[in-house]
Amino acid sequence: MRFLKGLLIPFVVLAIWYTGSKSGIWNSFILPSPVQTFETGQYLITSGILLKHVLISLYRVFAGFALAFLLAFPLGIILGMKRQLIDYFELIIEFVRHVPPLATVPMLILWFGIGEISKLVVIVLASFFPIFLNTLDGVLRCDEHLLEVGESFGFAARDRFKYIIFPATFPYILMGMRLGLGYSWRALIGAEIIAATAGIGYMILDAELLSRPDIMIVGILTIGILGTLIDFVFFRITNVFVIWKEGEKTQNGWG
Amino acid sequence: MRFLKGLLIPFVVLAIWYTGSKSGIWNSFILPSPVQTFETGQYLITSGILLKHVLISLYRVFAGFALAFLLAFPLGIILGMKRQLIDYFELIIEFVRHVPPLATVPMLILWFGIGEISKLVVIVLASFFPIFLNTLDGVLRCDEHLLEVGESFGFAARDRFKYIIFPATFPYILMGMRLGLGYSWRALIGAEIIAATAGIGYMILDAELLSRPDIMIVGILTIGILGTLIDFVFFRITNVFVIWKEGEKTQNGWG
Amino acid sequence: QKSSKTSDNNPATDKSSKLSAINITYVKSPLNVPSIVEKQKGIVEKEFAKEGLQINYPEITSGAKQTEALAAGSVDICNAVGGTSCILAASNGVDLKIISMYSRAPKAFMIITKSPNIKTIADLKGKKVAGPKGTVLHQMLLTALVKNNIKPEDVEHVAMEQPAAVAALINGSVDAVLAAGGSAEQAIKAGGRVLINGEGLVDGASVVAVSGKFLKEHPDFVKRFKQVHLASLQFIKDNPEEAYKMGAEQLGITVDEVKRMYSWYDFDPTIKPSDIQELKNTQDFLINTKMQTKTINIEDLIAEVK
Amino acid sequence: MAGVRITGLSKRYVIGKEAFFALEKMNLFIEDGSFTAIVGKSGCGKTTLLRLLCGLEEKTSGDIKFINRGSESNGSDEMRIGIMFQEPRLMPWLTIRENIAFSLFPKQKEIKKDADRHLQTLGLELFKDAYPWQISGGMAQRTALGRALYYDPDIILMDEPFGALDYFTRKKLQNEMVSLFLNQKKTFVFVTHDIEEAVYLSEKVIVLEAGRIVQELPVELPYPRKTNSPEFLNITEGIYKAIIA
Amino acid sequence: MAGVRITGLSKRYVIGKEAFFALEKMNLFIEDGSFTAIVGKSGCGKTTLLRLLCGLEEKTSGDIKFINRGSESNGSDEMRIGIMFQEPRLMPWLTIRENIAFSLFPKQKEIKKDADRHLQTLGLELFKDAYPWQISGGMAQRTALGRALYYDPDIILMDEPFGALDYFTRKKLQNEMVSLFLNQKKTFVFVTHDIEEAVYLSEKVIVLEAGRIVQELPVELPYPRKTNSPEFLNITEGIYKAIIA
Ligand SMILES: Nc1ncnc2c1ncn2[C@@H]1O[C@H](COP(=O)(O)OP(=O)(O)OP(=O)(O)O)[C@@H](O)[C@H]1O
Ligand SMILES: Nc1ncnc2c1ncn2[C@@H]1O[C@H](COP(=O)(O)OP(=O)(O)OP(=O)(O)O)[C@@H](O)[C@H]1O
Ligand SMILES: [Mg+2]
Ligand SMILES: [Mg+2]
Repeated sequence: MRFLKGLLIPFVVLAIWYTGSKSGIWNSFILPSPVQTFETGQYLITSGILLKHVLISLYRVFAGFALAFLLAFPLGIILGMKRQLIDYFELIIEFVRHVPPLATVPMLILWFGIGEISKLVVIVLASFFPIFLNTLDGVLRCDEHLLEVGESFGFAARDRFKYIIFPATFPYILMGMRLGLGYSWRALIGAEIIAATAGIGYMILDAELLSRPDIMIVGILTIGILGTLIDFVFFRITNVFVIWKEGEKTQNGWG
Repeated sequence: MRFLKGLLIPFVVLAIWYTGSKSGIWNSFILPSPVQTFETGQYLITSGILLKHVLISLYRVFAGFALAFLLAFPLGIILGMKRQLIDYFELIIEFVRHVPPLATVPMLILWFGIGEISKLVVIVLASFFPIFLNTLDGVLRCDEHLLEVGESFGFAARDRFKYIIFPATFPYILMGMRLGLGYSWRALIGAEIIAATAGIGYMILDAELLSRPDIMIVGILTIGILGTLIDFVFFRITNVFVIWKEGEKTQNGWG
Repeated sequence: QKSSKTSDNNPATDKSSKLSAINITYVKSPLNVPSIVEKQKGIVEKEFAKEGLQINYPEITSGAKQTEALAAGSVDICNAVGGTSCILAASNGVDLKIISMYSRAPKAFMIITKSPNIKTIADLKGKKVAGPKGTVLHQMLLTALVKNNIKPEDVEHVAMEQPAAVAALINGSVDAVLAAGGSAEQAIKAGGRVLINGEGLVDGASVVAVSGKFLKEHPDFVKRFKQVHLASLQFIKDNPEEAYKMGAEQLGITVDEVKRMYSWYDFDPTIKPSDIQELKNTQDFLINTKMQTKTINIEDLIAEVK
Repeated sequence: MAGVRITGLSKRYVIGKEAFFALEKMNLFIEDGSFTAIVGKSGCGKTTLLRLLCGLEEKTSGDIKFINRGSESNGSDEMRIGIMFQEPRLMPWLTIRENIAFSLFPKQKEIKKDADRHLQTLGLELFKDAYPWQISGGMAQRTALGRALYYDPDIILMDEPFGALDYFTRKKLQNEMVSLFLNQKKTFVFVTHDIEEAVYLSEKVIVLEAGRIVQELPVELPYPRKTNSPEFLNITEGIYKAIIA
Repeated sequence: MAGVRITGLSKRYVIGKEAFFALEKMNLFIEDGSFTAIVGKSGCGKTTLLRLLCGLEEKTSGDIKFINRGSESNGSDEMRIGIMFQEPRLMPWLTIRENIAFSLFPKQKEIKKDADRHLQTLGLELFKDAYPWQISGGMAQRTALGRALYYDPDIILMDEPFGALDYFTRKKLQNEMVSLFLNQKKTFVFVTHDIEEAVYLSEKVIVLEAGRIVQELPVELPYPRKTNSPEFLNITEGIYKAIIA
């Protein structure tokens, strides 16, 4: 039922798309009809082409995201727990946070070559900051009252982290991770601009080059649907952790 | 003092850059020496070229960000307060959240032309989600105990928002806004790919095309420094609002 | 005055009087001096000032994006777009007409290597070559390989944009790059060596294209635009130093460099039979490499407004 | 001024897999302008009852009817019900004075003098500009009390309002409460642990046990009451016995 | 087991632009294995003193020395100080049972039987798997008490541990406290509002007023004490007078 409600808007969009294409309101070259897109999609799926691209991109998204998480999460925790360190990192992190990763592609190639590393770096650059900033924010905003409980029991830093900060900050970390994973998907195009020969981002770029908007749209739909699905799975898993939060609050997808 | 600490890492980076360039460790065609970059920067500044680009990009960043905020903030609040609506929007928002804005450029051109609107849409697409999701998250996580106080006093929805949800959610909104503004800067390249004739993103793209890495680096530095500065100003202003939060918590930049 | 007359008589060109703004793509690199001169001197503006026509120069460099914008109606004239992009777009249903040639410059397109072991095309066997896919450069590579009896599969073509490709060459990630104009200069300055250029392989043609609809509705405008373009070429001929200087400024290189490279370019707008043949070759290349699926009639693509 | 008629009220909660009734088939009539005290062991359902009364909790079954100027209604549209929670629940971003005036923020442009009067009565005038994290537990509780009073409700529900207060402050505020009751004739529902306090303040003491009313004891002594009078001690004794039984 | 020697202890707070002393030049000796009660009006500095004792607050001046097996030290390295806060401060993500065992999470792989014993004593066994938002105010306070006890500290600081409890539960837990004290001879520092409770439990009652000790009253009655004995009432009376003065 919840799912059906969610399909309402996509359905309306599809209907508009269909009628618009049928009546030729918009240019069929740039926005091909749903029928044509569907046929192309069918072809790409049955021929296994889409799967090949998807698998490679999935790998990149997850590897890049995992890397970003491995960097951002500890850094967020450490800076949150040792606040005097923040001063040292603040400027440089703020700087990098604002720089468009696309602008750094030539430098990435110079330093990391044209292999997987450069591509992963682009994804890391995209997903690092939501994870890092939300984690740090969560730690900084962790309820002082609960932290004092740990302090009064003489908890060492790592125990304060493990038993108080982590569970208390978990919802923030989660939000950061969800945002970060979303940005990993979004960074696919930027990443696969770098000498890729496969991947959904490459497929879209290549389709643009070859003036195949139908393939582009299949690519966009694939990323959107796949990303949403994975986020849902991710959320279902994490939902389990958050049962303690006042019941109703975890009912909805963005909880 | 705090500021000096922050300069430590940038200074080390600069030193590495300088010695590396001097000893020719890396290729000066892709990473020109700091001296050359500095000279180029000087030229771009004194000739007024940089300023022209900066002003246009500033306008785009702020207009795009403002637009994103005007969409994301109310939507986050409304969905947070009327949770039954979430079901309708969840799927479509999740979908869009994962789609790389770069992939949609042809469609943006189809619908919005090659003028400012398309460029702003790219920026909106980039900064909408952190604002929206953090706001929504804040509202959903708003302390039930405090909300009950408003309920017990018969507050109407708008008063509950104005007097409880907004102040309580403010730190979240802030985090979303800061992330969102950061992504606005990052989206400049993507935005100014669309038939721009000025702007820092254009300057970088153009420099890449003309093989002028020194200009590219000046552009990157400009975005990074400007973005950081504006974030600081933004933060200083907002800091004023958050005095109530247990003292030390607002001391540091990412608080 | 002539144009206003036709528009009075011909209902098809009725809208030409209503034209208020024209969008002409502005592509300055690799060395499009005519475009630079046209824009800098405001030659087109002057011609259409009487009608109060506003001329915009959106900078869309990528061929694919130019044809997209043309299809979307955001751009009226693609001034300097690669033949490949036009053929691909047209074969996928974009209503597009080539109204004249923009340039031919076989010498401007090069394969550059840093490796001392690569001395001839034959040495590319088993190597990595980076460069933009589906372009003249790509066509040049494949033509050269075929000419040297190397199977295209034996060379790994890494698809990337030119600046990125040059970075990859410098970094040693690839053995050779396909480059033109500034990127080629960059590669050479960074220690690269020209293995071959496009001479005898490809013409490296870029063309001027408009949408079929636009052509039908404003044939007059198109005609006059072509004349203006000829005037710009004449201007360059008459004032070469001034033109080179403008080019150098806009491209961020020295006047000498402009001068040297300018000699590689043939900006004659006339569509010659050889140009048509070249476009056909290009289509063959696209079909052979499976980038294009539907063959089109090249002659239909050409609409010379005399 | 308003009364409440509670009939067959039940509230069921689920913890883990087990369900139980926090309130079970409760019948109670709270008279217009009366002072009712509710006592009972920790966990017997006192807070649950108050929450149901002011509509913060959905009832499982039964009926709550409000009687306002003679007519009964389900909602509380025409009258104000104010609750003072068991925890202070202050807004951390507001000063003490602002917290006290909070309930009428939507209706008043400026904080009325009332706020200062309450600050005075509650002994908080020196701390009126402090933020919640700067005051002591008892002060926070007094602030919460001030907030409930400032709202000036027809029915005022209080959940252990003096639990965190020392003997003297408590005594003083008890007397304030009595004079407020005598002067304004509001309807008071007052949860407390202190049986002496219940008898000192209320006209009727309700003894709850495991979600049921086990005793309703009217206290027919004139105000101000003397805690060491034999009648007083008698009633107190009776309640102790009722709870133990 | 450990004692504390406090000399010239002051704590200064700033609210807005005004500074004041929450504690001022306090001298106090808390004997090893003694039971000290602290009473005083709301806001007099009781909580501040406890927070200073367990190192959660920086002192402005003065000295706190811990005496452990005869030797004095500044830190509390070798001994455990446990505090029960004025608010429950339970971890919302843990069940009641887990909250009780929380203090030793870093040291124990499994929750010991002790936790169940405390659940039993505190009357929480039925709610051991509930989460904090599912229990009543008094239950939360008992959980916090259980947590402090499970930690098994040498010095146990309690900030109004029974404030939210009804008379009977309170009585029961007071007696538990006495038997704990008699059996284990820990050092107890116990803040309360209830003067009777202070006299019932402690060996010494400290009366605080505005950050200063105004009275130190030894209670030399044998345990268990009778609250209606003349000596008991006598001492209680004395304290009331000390506070009023
Ligand atoms: N963080 C702080 N900043 C400023 N003032 C504070 C702070 N903490 C406590 N105070 C002040 O110190 C004084 C003593 O507070 P404390 O909490 O010790 O009182 P208390 O004796 O425990 O009172 P109660 O019985 O109400 O809990 C109060 O006036 C309080 O406002
Ligand atoms: N949200 C909830 N979910 C499940 N059980 C609840 C919930 N709220 C209260 N309860 C249970 O309902 C019962 C009554 O709780 P209530 O808060 O009314 O007690 P109380 O009489 O106010 O106790 P106290 O004097 O300790 O505050 C308790 O057993 C409690 O565990
Ligand atoms: Mg209660
Ligand atoms: Mg206190």
